[in-house]
Amino acid sequence: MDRKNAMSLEFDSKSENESFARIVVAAFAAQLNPTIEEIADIKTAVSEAVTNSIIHGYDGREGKIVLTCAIEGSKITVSVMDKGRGIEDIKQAMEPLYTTKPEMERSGMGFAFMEAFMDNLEVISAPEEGTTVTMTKTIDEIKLFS
Amino acid sequence: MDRKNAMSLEFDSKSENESFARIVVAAFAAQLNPTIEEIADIKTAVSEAVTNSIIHGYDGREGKIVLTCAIEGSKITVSVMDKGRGIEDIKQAMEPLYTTKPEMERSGMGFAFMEAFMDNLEVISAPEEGTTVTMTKTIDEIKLFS
Amino acid sequence: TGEIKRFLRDDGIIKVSRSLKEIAVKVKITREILNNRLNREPTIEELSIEMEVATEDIVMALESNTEVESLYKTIYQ
Ligand SMILES: Nc1ncnc2c1ncn2[C@@H]1O[C@H](COP(=O)(O)OP(=O)(O)O)[C@@H](O)[C@H]1O
Ligand SMILES: Nc1ncnc2c1ncn2[C@@H]1O[C@H](COP(=O)(O)OP(=O)(O)O)[C@@H](O)[C@H]1O
Ligand SMILES: [Mg+2]
Ligand SMILES: [Mg+2]
Repeated sequence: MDRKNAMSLEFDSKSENESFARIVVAAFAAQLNPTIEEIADIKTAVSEAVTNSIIHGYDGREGKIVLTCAIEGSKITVSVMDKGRGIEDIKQAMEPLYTTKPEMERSGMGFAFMEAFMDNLEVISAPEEGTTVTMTKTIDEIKLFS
Repeated sequence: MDRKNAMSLEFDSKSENESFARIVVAAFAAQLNPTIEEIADIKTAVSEAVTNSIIHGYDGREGKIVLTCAIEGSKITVSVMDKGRGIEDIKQAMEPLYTTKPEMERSGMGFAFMEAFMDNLEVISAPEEGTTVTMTKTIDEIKLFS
Repeated sequence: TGEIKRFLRDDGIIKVSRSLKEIAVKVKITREILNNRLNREPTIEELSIEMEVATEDIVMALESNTEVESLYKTIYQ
């Protein structure tokens, strides 16, 4: 397949947009004819990234989040960007169970989930500048021929 | 309700993105708790606008389409923008049955559908600059109290 | 990786959604039931509560339904 497609979505940092962002990614990924499980994986990873931008990046304040998706062949690249507070020590932040908001549910497992559900995860961040999380996943094509 | 929310989506002028744009708008509008019929109305109007940008605006060539949605109270405003060939005579283009591509299905009824399914329709266009179609619809709230 | 996923699913944190076609059929039926009960069109939230399916899955199912229907039309008209 030499399919190519791209989209970019900007939305307000509001908790009701977490579900919205999930559907947008699922609807875009649908072109790759994924299984329900593959869609669930991508949606989970996107939820974690968007929630992080809302609760850590902007800490409940107003701000814009940019979600981009690109399809190349059978690979989808999803990135979530905020211009929020940023992360000081990325390596530490990505450690399972590490969290700066221990009062929340599922604490400290967001990055671990993104890594588990996607093939690749990259985090770029700088304090007071913001954070960009980029994830890729290749959708299994064998099912097309089986 | 004093709800407020906004999004902006940019995507490639490709026919497979028509269905994608429909889902995005439906997912965003879902916050207003519409009926399935109201969702179907909005999706039909968006389909017509996006199809116009793809087949008339860019005439099958590559280009970017920008879809924006804004919610204010119980009103949703949807706009579809392209930087394609534009429209010379907007009044004439909006007349039912008028089409410059008579070989296509449902010819000349796109703008008529947008007007029928939404509360308000505004078209801004200039030759060689592009076209922006803005539509609004208020989602019935009476149902919430019955 | 496989293990963490399995753990989450077994735990019910991640529910694997039903097929969209299945939801689409259920929407059709539930819409009629609620229409009769309420004497008006149900809202998407009312459908979601009645069906115990997330509104986002209903939104996706509605689109898959139109695709099925339009495909049906092209083939059989
Ligand atoms: N977008 C972001 N902006 C600022 N800080 C972030 C962002 N995403 C993650 N972090 C930091 O990384 C930590 C770990 O994130 P995560 O693994 O998702 O766990 P949790 O969200 O449960 O704290 C967070 O507690 C936070 O300090
Ligand atoms: N985005 C656009 N860019 C350029 N021309 C457009 C655009 N949208 C509509 N038009 C013009 O307006 C006409 C009427 O549009 P419409 O009512 O949707 O009917 P149809 O698409 O069937 O031709 C089109 O035939 C075309 O000439
Ligand atoms: Mg997190
Ligand atoms: Mg048209």
